[in-house]
Amino acid sequence: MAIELRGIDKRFGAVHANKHIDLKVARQSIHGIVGENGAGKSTLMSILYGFYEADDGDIFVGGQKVSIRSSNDAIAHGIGMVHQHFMLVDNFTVIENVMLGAEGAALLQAGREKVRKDLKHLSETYGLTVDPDAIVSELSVGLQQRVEILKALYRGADILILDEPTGVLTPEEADNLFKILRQLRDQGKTILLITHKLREIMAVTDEVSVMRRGAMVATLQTADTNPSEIAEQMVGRRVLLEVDKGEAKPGEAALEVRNLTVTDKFGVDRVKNVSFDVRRGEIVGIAGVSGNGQSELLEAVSGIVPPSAGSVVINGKTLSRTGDPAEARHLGMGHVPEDRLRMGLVKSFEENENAVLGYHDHDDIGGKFVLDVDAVRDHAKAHIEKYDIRPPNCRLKTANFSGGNQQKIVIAREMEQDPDVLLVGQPTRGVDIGAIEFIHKQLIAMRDAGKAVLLVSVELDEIFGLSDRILVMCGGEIVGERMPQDTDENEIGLMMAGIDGAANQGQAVEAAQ
Amino acid sequence: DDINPAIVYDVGGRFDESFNQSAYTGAERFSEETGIEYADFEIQNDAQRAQALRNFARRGLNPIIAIGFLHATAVETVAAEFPDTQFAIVDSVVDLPNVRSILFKEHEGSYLVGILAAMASETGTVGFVGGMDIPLISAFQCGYAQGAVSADEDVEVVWAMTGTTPAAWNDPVRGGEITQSHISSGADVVFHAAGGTGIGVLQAAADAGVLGIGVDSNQNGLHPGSVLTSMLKRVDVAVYDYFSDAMETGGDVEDGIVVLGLAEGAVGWADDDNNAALISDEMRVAVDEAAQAIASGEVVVHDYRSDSTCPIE
Amino acid sequence: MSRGELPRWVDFGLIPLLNLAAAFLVAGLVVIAVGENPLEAVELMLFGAFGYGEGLGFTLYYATNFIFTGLAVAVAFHAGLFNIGGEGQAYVAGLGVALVCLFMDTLVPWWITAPFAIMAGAAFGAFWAFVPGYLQAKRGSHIVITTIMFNFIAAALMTYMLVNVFRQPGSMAPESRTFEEGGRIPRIDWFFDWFGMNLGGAQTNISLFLALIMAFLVWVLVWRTRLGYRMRTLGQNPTAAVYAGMRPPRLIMIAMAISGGLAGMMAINEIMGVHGRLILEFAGGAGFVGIAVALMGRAHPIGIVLAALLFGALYQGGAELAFSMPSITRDMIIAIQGLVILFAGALEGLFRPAIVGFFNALYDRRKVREASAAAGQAAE
Amino acid sequence: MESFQSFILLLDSTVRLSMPLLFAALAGLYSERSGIFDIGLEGKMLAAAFAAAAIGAVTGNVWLGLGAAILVSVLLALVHGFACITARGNQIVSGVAINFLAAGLTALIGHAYFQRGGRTPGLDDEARFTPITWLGAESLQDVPIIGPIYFDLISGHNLLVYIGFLAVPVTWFVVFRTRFGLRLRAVGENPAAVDTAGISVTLMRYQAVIICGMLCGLAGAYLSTAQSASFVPNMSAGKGFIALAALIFAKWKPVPVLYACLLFGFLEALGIVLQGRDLPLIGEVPVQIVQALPYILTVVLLAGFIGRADPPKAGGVPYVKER
Ligand SMILES: Nc1ncnc2c1ncn2[C@@H]1O[C@H](COP(=O)(O)OP(=O)(O)OP(=O)(O)O)[C@@H](O)[C@H]1O
Ligand SMILES: Nc1ncnc2c1ncn2[C@@H]1O[C@H](COP(=O)(O)OP(=O)(O)OP(=O)(O)O)[C@@H](O)[C@H]1O
Ligand SMILES: [Mg+2]
Ligand SMILES: [Mg+2]
Repeated sequence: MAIELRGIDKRFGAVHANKHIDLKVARQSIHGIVGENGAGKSTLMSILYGFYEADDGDIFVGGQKVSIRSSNDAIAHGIGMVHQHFMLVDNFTVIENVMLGAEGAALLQAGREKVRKDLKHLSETYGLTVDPDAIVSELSVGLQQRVEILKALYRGADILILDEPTGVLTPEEADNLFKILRQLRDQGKTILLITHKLREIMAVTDEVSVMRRGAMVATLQTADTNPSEIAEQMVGRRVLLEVDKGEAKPGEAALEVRNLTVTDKFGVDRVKNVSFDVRRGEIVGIAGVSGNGQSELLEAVSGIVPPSAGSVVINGKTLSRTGDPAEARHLGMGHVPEDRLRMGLVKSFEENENAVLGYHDHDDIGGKFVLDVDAVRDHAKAHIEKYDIRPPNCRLKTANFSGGNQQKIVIAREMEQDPDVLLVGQPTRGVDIGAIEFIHKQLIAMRDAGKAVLLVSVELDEIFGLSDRILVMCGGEIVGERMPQDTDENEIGLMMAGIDGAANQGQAVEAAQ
Repeated sequence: DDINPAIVYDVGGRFDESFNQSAYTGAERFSEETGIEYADFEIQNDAQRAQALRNFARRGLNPIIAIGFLHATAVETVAAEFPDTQFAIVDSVVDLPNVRSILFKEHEGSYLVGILAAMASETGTVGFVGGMDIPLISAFQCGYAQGAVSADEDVEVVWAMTGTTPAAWNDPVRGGEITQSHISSGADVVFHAAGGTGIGVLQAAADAGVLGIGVDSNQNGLHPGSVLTSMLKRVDVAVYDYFSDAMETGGDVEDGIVVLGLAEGAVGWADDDNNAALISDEMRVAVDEAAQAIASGEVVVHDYRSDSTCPIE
Repeated sequence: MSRGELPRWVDFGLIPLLNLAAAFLVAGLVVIAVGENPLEAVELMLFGAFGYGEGLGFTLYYATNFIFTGLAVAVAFHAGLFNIGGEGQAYVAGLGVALVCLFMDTLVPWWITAPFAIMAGAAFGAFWAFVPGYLQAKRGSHIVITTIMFNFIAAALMTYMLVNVFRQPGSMAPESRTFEEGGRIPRIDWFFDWFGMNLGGAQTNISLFLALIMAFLVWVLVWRTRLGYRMRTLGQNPTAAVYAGMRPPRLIMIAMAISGGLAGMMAINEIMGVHGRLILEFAGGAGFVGIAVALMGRAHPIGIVLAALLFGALYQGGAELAFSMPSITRDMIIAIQGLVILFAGALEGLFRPAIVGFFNALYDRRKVREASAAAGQAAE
Repeated sequence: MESFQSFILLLDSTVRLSMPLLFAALAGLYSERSGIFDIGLEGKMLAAAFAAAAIGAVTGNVWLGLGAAILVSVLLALVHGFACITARGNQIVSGVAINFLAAGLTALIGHAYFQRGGRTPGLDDEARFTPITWLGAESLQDVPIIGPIYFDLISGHNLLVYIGFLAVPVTWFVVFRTRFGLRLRAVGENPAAVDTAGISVTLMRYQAVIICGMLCGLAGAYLSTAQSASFVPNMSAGKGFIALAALIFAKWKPVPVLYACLLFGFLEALGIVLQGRDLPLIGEVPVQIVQALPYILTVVLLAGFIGRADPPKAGGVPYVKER
């Protein structure tokens, strides 16, 4: 056994995040851990890494009982961790980040050279290549994650924990990561992999443990199980993974985007002269490797960032170029943002206060100045009821809801305003299967109710499952348009990667005219 | 029958080695000689000025003397509230039947130290550092300049005020810097009328090996040999006399404006063994003559406060 | 109440009291160090602050200032802004109040002057806070530092005005002329008479009620208006604020202006109520005390009023102390303030963990009891 | 020549006046780089000034005075540290508290002990840092140009001044070239990263505030035992805040801090020279404007030319793992 946990128990104030957890991880294996949002995966791993201290329970490394009171101890026992939320110093170079805490000497010079050498070595052995002198904040998330892995390896970890590493990766990047993980395992390292994506579990793990509501419910040999069994264990009931939906009956265009260009503060065009339509009663999916302008596109269309050129027309009315989400909403656009915690919610608010975020100036919840809290709470209660948000308490702090339920709060809010145009970004990122199923159903329902839905997702199966039309974005441009029935994941994948995308340039525009 | 007098100091506090301390000395002397206890208080903010006076008055303390012109408004209010209590204020005029307003002819004392400064100076340049920029301090400066010129008509007087708020009474560092700039422009005697700021003035003068002149109390002892003399403003006399009057008259002192000058021996220059070596006989003669002339009225020192101008630029 | 959460009475009652106790414990040690009897001191203080009409009057007079400055800090807090410029804002507001009074006092009765003076004071204070708000919103400069800078700039400005503009010919004190009746708001002797107390010389005036009204309005603003909702959103998550179509720059400026306006109203108490003229440094540190008041009061108006009362008592009781205990100078009061701010403000979380632990223990015990009870029933 | 001489003297006075700012600003640099904001520089400076003057007056020994200053200042820094790091209190508030505490206690104790209304007795030379005249300064004094520069500007300052100037390159090296510096900068930007790297955030921050305390100690000692010869209540008179301004003005970088402090020192010196002076053409400059200039300038520059001065990202927020 590389790792054995016995009776690990952890509470965060009100939340009982880990309930008497037992776990065995064999040496030289890739061990997956799955579970719904808030099941306690990150917490368990953070305890193993000494980031949190368990209230109770024992940790054994290589059969020896060890006490891990700080990350330092964990590192000393050869444990390394790539956190769900990266632990990097943004304004440091890659080298500085890697050497932090393992500088070697009191002066930095010597350490720098060593790191440079080792990084070169590591990149050769595992193909983990990054520019050692790049400033981390200027690297893509994929590369930042690489830096995290390098940090662990540089410290000579032979037990590597990765907490939802693929959440931020494109399929290609993910596959590449798995290659690396297999290599690492074959070279004798033990890997703990947390993820929500059963596809990945099946793809790389040797064993998989399932957590539910803070408890460890099962540990299975990946070889002799299947996704639905795991899913069942996770949510405690059977779920259907593929979306079933009827024919789309597109009407006239409700959202018209014309020659939209978005320039970031460094003067770089993140979205280049993009044009397309979304018609009533259809779901248009935008596929693309994250960081290819989808986020910027969404933000521009929803009025959060002013475009540098082009226009957005909602229900025939043109959005003023100054960028005002309030205006967009008033023209009938709803927006489920990509990053609910950063943008879509105020975690410290009561649930009901979040239920009106963005619609706080509507006439039905108060007068010109006053806000009618009772009206607000009634709205919230209605949402909770209809969308089965748990726990069903609109006075609870939003932070105390798990990821999936937080996402439901946002979705409920945006859908219940009955918008004509709905922008949806990564609706199921970090959301558990039960919630995914529910959210997909709702999106289809919107479509069938004659709404125009624009879906941005890095999950190809999601794109294929939901979209009636697929636009592929690469390098800030729409490199092509496909109907889901006459294409497949490979072609889209290639287009996303920009390979032979050129051929299809401008199709979208034509389609629009 | 005994009186129970009270004294309210200004922000500088009872031990400012200057103005308030001089008042403190007077009060101490009084209680030593008569054995009569007195109450006192150092105010901490403007709201307390009236509060303190009122507090004393209510406790039946009488007479009550307020040190410093900043008390004027408070005395005005409280004296009106307690017509049977005797009040006095130093350095300002409050026109009420039960208030004695005590003013000093600082310009006369300053005139004398001006003479000494001019005579002691070898560079022919003397300096003045004022505290807060108010007519009172301009009177010091103007009297000093007149005295200096009277002793040496082509003496140059360089001067500066520390500031325009009460903070200017309490900024030795600034005082030191000003003094250094005076010295660098040739002054080898520097007179301060700047309360706590003056500590820095005298220090800087001593450090630079030139002469300083103290004010209010006798400050010769702060840097023996480096303080030419001190312009004495005998607030102690004023306080002592006021309390004594009150005792003799059984708390029924005569009020109105009292102006104390050389003639009353309420201003003058400090002459002790700390500065004995610095004062030549010739200087002593000159300054004594001037003192008599002023006391007898044959020489009149212009008071800046009378018309806000000074005969000397 | 679930595990790990504290009942409100603990959160808003017990903990602040514990902090306070700690502060006074240390203060007591200091008192002993200077050779006085702390218990006696406390007694004198309490008596001085509450024991008789005038004392209570002064306590309320100081409290009035602290309510205004405390509310000012709190409003900015809720919008995620740290306004430590209350001092300067109040100081500059004095200018506005004084100007109105100087113009109107001879012409009209006070109750006509007052509304204008209040508006002028609020406006000047608002402006003095708006500028840092603007600089933060549009120019990205650091609000804490700008407000600090503005305190000093205000001091210079006011000195200049008092010395070169308002000072009376002949008068040596840099202060404006004293207002006539039309420029002074009435004391509240009648109010004290109700309780059979005598206000004595304390200048407690109707601005106290203004302060209480403002406290209520602030509550409404923060928790019952759209603007308040916006400010809180901005304060808790600026990105979400943008997403929600709010305009942070504008909200920042509005919040700061309101904050400054509240601080500014303190000038009504000092200028129209107490001094009847514009004087140097009348704000006297109240702007800074407001920070502690807002913190102790958990940025909630009720808490703020209570905290303000405490600090008012500290000021007044402290002054009394200085009268009757010679070796305890005015500086003792400043030191005690420091201690209170430290324990009640910065060390506010000192005892929390222990208390939370205690309540968790209680909670678990109850759970167990319930469980066994349930089991017992099951058995029958 | 005349004007040149007076200009040199202005610069000379600038050096003297910027020293306390420099020490305090560097102190703030360590603290704030570690993520602990410190508006209590003022108070620490004041307390240190008192300690130096009081102990100096009692023992007549400048070094004991300096030691006491550093000790007291570090103690206050530890109070701040405890409040902000261990108790996770509000850093601004803690700073305000420290300022009140120092202002009150110094005067209180000073009064109780020396009976001079909070003042300490004047110090004689053994208890002060006195000017050091450099080799051949006198002889060169009368050489035009270089003479005054060497004699007035370079030579003839007290030891602390030279230490102050030395502290700048040292700080630069420590912050950007050493392991400690790397961790210091990291802990101010992203403490979680430091924590997961196996370094104690708490320890790092305590080290930082202690260094901050030491430097404030020097600043205070300079005020009361080098720049003047006794302690006066509230003698720091807002210098701690100007230092803070200088620090932000310099974007938390050592060398720019030096320039900022010299600039503000220069303005103060200028203010003193211009006090009540009539300038050709302009006439009398209201001194308040000159006095307010450092603050106005900071505001203007912060707002306009140097745009956003980004503080360390984790600055001002206590490091909390468990919500
Ligand atoms: N630092 C913390 N303080 C308080 N509560 C926490 C903390 N971290 C996690 N929690 C709570 O503990 C529970 C488990 O959280 P955890 O992050 O371990 O779940 P998870 O399985 O990682 O969920 P996800 O898949 O969304 O990452 C959740 O209810 C969460 O709100
Ligand atoms: N483009 C628009 N079309 C229609 N109504 C609008 C538009 N923009 C704002 N409104 C409405 O006009 C009123 C004032 O809007 P405004 O945006 O000025 O408020 P605000 O103070 O900016 O609120 P917020 O801070 O949330 O933006 C609100 O009821 C708002 O919903
Ligand atoms: Mg997680
Ligand atoms: Mg708006």
